[in-house]
Amino acid sequence: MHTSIDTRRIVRIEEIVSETPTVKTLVFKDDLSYAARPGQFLMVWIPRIEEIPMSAMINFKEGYAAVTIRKSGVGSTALFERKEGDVIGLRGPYGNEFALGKNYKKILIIGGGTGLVPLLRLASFAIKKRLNITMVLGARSKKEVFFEKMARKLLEPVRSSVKICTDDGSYGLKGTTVDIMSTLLRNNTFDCVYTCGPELMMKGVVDLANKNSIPVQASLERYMKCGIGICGSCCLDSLLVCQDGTVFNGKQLSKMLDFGISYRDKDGQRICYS
Amino acid sequence: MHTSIDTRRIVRIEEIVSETPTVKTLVFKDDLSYAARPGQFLMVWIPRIEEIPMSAMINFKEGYAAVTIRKSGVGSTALFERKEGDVIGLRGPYGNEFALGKNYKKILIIGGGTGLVPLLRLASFAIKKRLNITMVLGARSKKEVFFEKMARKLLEPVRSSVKICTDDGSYGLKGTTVDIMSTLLRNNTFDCVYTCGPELMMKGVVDLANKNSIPVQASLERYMKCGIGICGSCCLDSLLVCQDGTVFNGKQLSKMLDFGISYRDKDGQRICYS
Amino acid sequence: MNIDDKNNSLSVELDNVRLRNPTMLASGILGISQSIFERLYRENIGAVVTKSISVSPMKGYPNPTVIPLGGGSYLNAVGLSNPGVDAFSRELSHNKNIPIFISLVGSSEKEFSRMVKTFDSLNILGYEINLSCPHVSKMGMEVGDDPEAVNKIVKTVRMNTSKPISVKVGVGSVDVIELARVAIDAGANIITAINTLRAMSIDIETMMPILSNRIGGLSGNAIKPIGIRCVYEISKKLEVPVIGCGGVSSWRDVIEYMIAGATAVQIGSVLGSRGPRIFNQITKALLNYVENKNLKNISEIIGIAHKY
Amino acid sequence: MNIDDKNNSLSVELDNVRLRNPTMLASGILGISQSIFERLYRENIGAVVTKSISVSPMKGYPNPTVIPLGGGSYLNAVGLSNPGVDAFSRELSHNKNIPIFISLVGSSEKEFSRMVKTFDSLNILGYEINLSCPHVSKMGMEVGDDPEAVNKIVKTVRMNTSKPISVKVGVGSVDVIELARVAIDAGANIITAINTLRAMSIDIETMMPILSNRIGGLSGNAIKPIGIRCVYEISKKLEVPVIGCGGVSSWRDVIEYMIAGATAVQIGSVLGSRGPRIFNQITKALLNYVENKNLKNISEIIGIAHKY
Ligand SMILES: Cc1cc2nc3c(=O)[nH]c(=O)nc-3n(C[C@H](O)[C@H](O)[C@H](O)COP(=O)(O)OP(=O)(O)OC[C@H]3O[C@@H](n4cnc5c(N)ncnc54)[C@H](O)[C@@H]3O)c2cc1C
Ligand SMILES: Cc1cc2nc3c(=O)[nH]c(=O)nc-3n(C[C@H](O)[C@H](O)[C@H](O)COP(=O)(O)OP(=O)(O)OC[C@H]3O[C@@H](n4cnc5c(N)ncnc54)[C@H](O)[C@@H]3O)c2cc1C
Ligand SMILES: Cc1cc2nc3c(=O)[nH]c(=O)nc-3n(C[C@H](O)[C@H](O)[C@H](O)COP(=O)(O)O)c2cc1C
Ligand SMILES: Cc1cc2nc3c(=O)[nH]c(=O)nc-3n(C[C@H](O)[C@H](O)[C@H](O)COP(=O)(O)O)c2cc1C
Ligand code: FES
Ligand code: FES
Repeated sequence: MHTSIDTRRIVRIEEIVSETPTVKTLVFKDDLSYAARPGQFLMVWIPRIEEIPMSAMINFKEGYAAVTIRKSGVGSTALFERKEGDVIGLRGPYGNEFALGKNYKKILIIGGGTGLVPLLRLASFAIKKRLNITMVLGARSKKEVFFEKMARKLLEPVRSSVKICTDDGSYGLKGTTVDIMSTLLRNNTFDCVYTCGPELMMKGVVDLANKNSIPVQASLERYMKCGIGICGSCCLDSLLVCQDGTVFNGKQLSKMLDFGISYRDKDGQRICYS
Repeated sequence: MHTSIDTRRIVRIEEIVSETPTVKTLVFKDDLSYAARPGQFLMVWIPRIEEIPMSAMINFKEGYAAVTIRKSGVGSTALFERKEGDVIGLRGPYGNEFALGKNYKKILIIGGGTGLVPLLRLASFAIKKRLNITMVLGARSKKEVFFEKMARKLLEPVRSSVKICTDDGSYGLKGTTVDIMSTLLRNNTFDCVYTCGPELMMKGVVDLANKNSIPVQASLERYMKCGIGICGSCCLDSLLVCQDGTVFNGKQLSKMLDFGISYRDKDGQRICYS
Repeated sequence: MNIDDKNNSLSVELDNVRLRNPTMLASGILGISQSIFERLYRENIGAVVTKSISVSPMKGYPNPTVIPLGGGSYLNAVGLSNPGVDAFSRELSHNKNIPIFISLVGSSEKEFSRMVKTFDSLNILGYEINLSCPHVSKMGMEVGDDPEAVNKIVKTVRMNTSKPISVKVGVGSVDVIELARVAIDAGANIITAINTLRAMSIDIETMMPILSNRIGGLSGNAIKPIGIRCVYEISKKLEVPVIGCGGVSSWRDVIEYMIAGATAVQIGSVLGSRGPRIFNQITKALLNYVENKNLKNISEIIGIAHKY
Repeated sequence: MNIDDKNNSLSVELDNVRLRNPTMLASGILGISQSIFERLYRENIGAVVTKSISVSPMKGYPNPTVIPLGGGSYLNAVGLSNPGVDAFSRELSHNKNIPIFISLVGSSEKEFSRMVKTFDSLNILGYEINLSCPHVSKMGMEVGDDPEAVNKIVKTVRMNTSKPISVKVGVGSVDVIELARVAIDAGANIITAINTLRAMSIDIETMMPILSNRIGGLSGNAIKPIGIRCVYEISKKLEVPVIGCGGVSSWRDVIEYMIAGATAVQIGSVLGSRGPRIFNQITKALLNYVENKNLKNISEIIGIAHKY
């Protein structure tokens, strides 16, 4: 029987990977999540505690997928504390996806933290098209770097380069992802830049790409209740991150008054990024 | 878009044929009715007046079908009085169908009155299989004979014979359909007998077929509200005419305590055929 | 009968009657024929509830009386057509082993006492009082919306029988829990929830209401979440076995109702698409369920959701 | 804007306000952002109703708060989360031409008068009072179920504004017509019917209620026949414009509500599957409809079903 993406699937966590002291990846079997497109997210139910949006993380086993959580508030902490064998609920994947232009040859993928989750899925699609991929993984410091091995293994089959950078230079290149990007732009032409990570980082990447007239796509986050375009909590200017996004292009982003500036809290009040 | 049989279709009556002073055929366009199987019926809505079960009558135009009504009580009279251009509602076709055995070569179709409706559709299917068809049309008297031309035209392409009989001998052979059938059985072997018409007539046909060990199928009528197996008003022993029928075979019929004996009134009370 | 439930792992107890499994026929569905009841019993049904019976025969409303709305939902205004107490007690007079609840409907205490006096000597399990049919005046919901009348009627039935009495409540204009409480206080042993909800469908071509009665009751898939809510609330607040009803179309729905607090579950509209064999299919699936979950008896899950 | 309705053939009149067409956004759907309202207006919506606003900001319930049930039906217990009167009046402060009704929710007359005093100087069409949210205590339906409170609250709002007031009623434990009557007598000009119905969904694997609040409100396809019935009954019995709401997912549903007696029609849950452009699609289809049926204005069909 064909399962609708709206059907709640209860899945068992089969494997847990500790990425950093505050980041874990939970692996489970779910055909729909396995087939998620890059940029799509799942609504993850932690029974009787919360339901939170999570990008669909890749896993190398057929039929499997994962979520990678940074421990933060109530919901993410509860998810972080699940043990192997525990169950969670899933609906989705929802949302649009990163678009790989037909004649793209060389792309730049740039992100940080759990923002790498949709980017790794993007990379896994780009590899099938045998694109030349440069991937920049940013973090504040060495102990916050994760997914490096995963990225290197994933990109091995194609012409690619994986660069790590930290704000404090404790690992890899020293500098922010935006710094690294501007260095890269000096000697390379990219058909498109793809980004996901902290909003202010993405703002920097998008502005730089727009300034250089390079196509850019960013996957954004907003507080989400329904995940399907009903409740309005994820609104970003006149768009809905859950239904019109999560991926927006440079043109859309440059017109937004909210992007990099403000988001809505749980009660719908507008809050400014500090 | 695929229309479900449960969807109410509003159709315009495009042509009306007067069959006898109390019987009319109303022709309309409806793909689902056109594709009805022999023995299936429609629930015909006469807006704000009634909804009654009617066998799906054939029409020679592609995409078209019809109902043939005998004016009787409230619902059938209202339908009888519709004019060309008036609309009626349809749902269905519902129910099972007459089965044509794979290796049947020669069949007997025997009925009377509006019972001929499903039998003509059956004939139209049997013709496609190029069976040898004997059809007996019974009526009380000459002025109640109808569908003769239709039957002859329909059966022309195959080896067939159409016989008319009247109880009073005012037209065709003299005698009941059962009388004619027993004459026919003397010189013919039929692979199956199909019947529809007044219940006591069918009872005679079925008993005679069973006695001669000839497979027999009859399409029965009972008072129907829902037409889809919910309300129970059409119950016949432990069977539902709308869902398990309208067509029953000789074995089922011979075990029934109600067949030819009693039916249920609108309030569910058991009434005996006089 | 092809269900082999040696351990009685599906049997449930409703007041002082034991059903071999929790599936029941909802009132008004195929509910007037002993032969049909016997067929359903061969399909492994737990118990049947008859069509609601009144003192005098009722023809009900003209057709259309039942409308399939699509998506497994239905609208009906049959108008409580039924053969009346005398014809119906003849119908059931030869019943031996079919577990039958007779559904009763009426306007006055007198009518109910007349019916129970006639029926009580039959081989039946008990009664269900229909206080929730939403489309017939002076009966069903119009009685259910009047707590004083409910009290009197249930007391009358109680005085005339020692068999279990279920009162069937619905979403009318008296809170369902209040109504259930009044019924229990007056002597009812079981609550059945819910009946259909007042609803309507208009054909946009002719611009006419489709049901001859214009307004009818909504049943099937559409109402399941409302039924689940009512069962949950009633079973949580009152100490009484509850029979769930509304929108059950699979064994999963039966389980959901039981987790919500139902001891047994009635099945109605889905017979339109699946036929009587659905009882056999569901019962088999329930047997699988108790085996897979290692339950001794299915009753272990009744009301588990109350814990959370 | 790509609807060319030169003859204003779709315009409808609600009390003394004219909408360019009968489609409205239902309260609680995408209802907190002026930018979204402007987008909906570009999609040819007739008017928007905001999320229900309370005096203080409300976070609402934790997730899960919205559950897609399949078949176009949804269950929600958002818990009336909203930014509160002050933040929200800032949100709307630059509104010029978007036809907005502000939905109000609260527990006391004082709260309502405070809100109307703040909002009344904004560029808005009017108010909708939510007396029917079925899952927040001391608000919504718990007020609606108390006719005395309804009377007082509507009178208070009336005293503080000359703009039209709609009262949104639902299927609670006071008869919907009674509730509407009380509201009209207290000074309301319009009735909106209906809100969601109290309902619940339990996950059978974990055996847990899914909504954090356990009980929520059912919306979408499932409730349309109930909404149609309420609109039909209210518009037939009371002389008042009615706004239909519940389960609208196509132009056909809009027409069915109007034939039942609705002057305008709110659209909610279907945005989950079809997005904001549904307003444009429906409006275009309605324009086709009036042309094909040779209507001068769509209002000609309002309440036609009452004739039959
Ligand atoms: C499309 C999408 C994909 C996501 N993918 C991932 C992922 O792969 N891994 C991951 O760890 N997280 C991801 N998130 C973020 C994750 O959903 C949040 O961490 C989570 O909602 C926070 O929930 P909580 O219950 O832990 O925090 P809460 O207790 O609810 O809140 C913690 C704090 O975070 C604030 N907050 C909540 N949401 C946002 C927001 N959108 N923007 C700014 N502040 C916010 C709250 O106001 C509060 O102050 C994603 C979010 C979205 C929208
Ligand atoms: C499957 C099926 C197919 C049918 N096909 C046709 C058809 O092609 N053409 C046609 O003219 N008619 C057909 N009928 C019969 C038709 O539906 C009835 O004529 C109609 O229901 C009578 O309706 P009415 O409103 O005119 O009569 P009513 O005013 O409802 O009643 C007239 C009288 O007929 C009695 N009656 C009603 N139904 C039955 C019944 N099933 N058996 C015995 N008595 C009954 C009533 O009790 C009443 O006394 C069919 C019936 C069924 C069940
Ligand atoms: C055609 C029809 C007739 C009904 N008649 C009755 C009745 O006589 N008495 C009663 O208590 N409920 C009656 N009901 C309500 C059902 O018993 C049941 O409560 C309702 O249909 C919800 O269950 P379902 O969704 O499984 O159908 C009837 C329902 C239908 C569809
Ligand atoms: C997520 C959600 C939130 C809602 N919030 C409100 C609200 O704040 N105020 C209100 O009056 N109705 C609210 N409603 C009810 C809707 O306005 C509407 O009455 C109901 O959903 C039925 O319409 P629909 O079937 O088109 O969704 C909400 C509905 C949903 C689904
Ligand atoms: S999360 Fe509800 S609209 Fe996007
Ligand atoms: S007509 Fe209703 S069950 Fe057959």
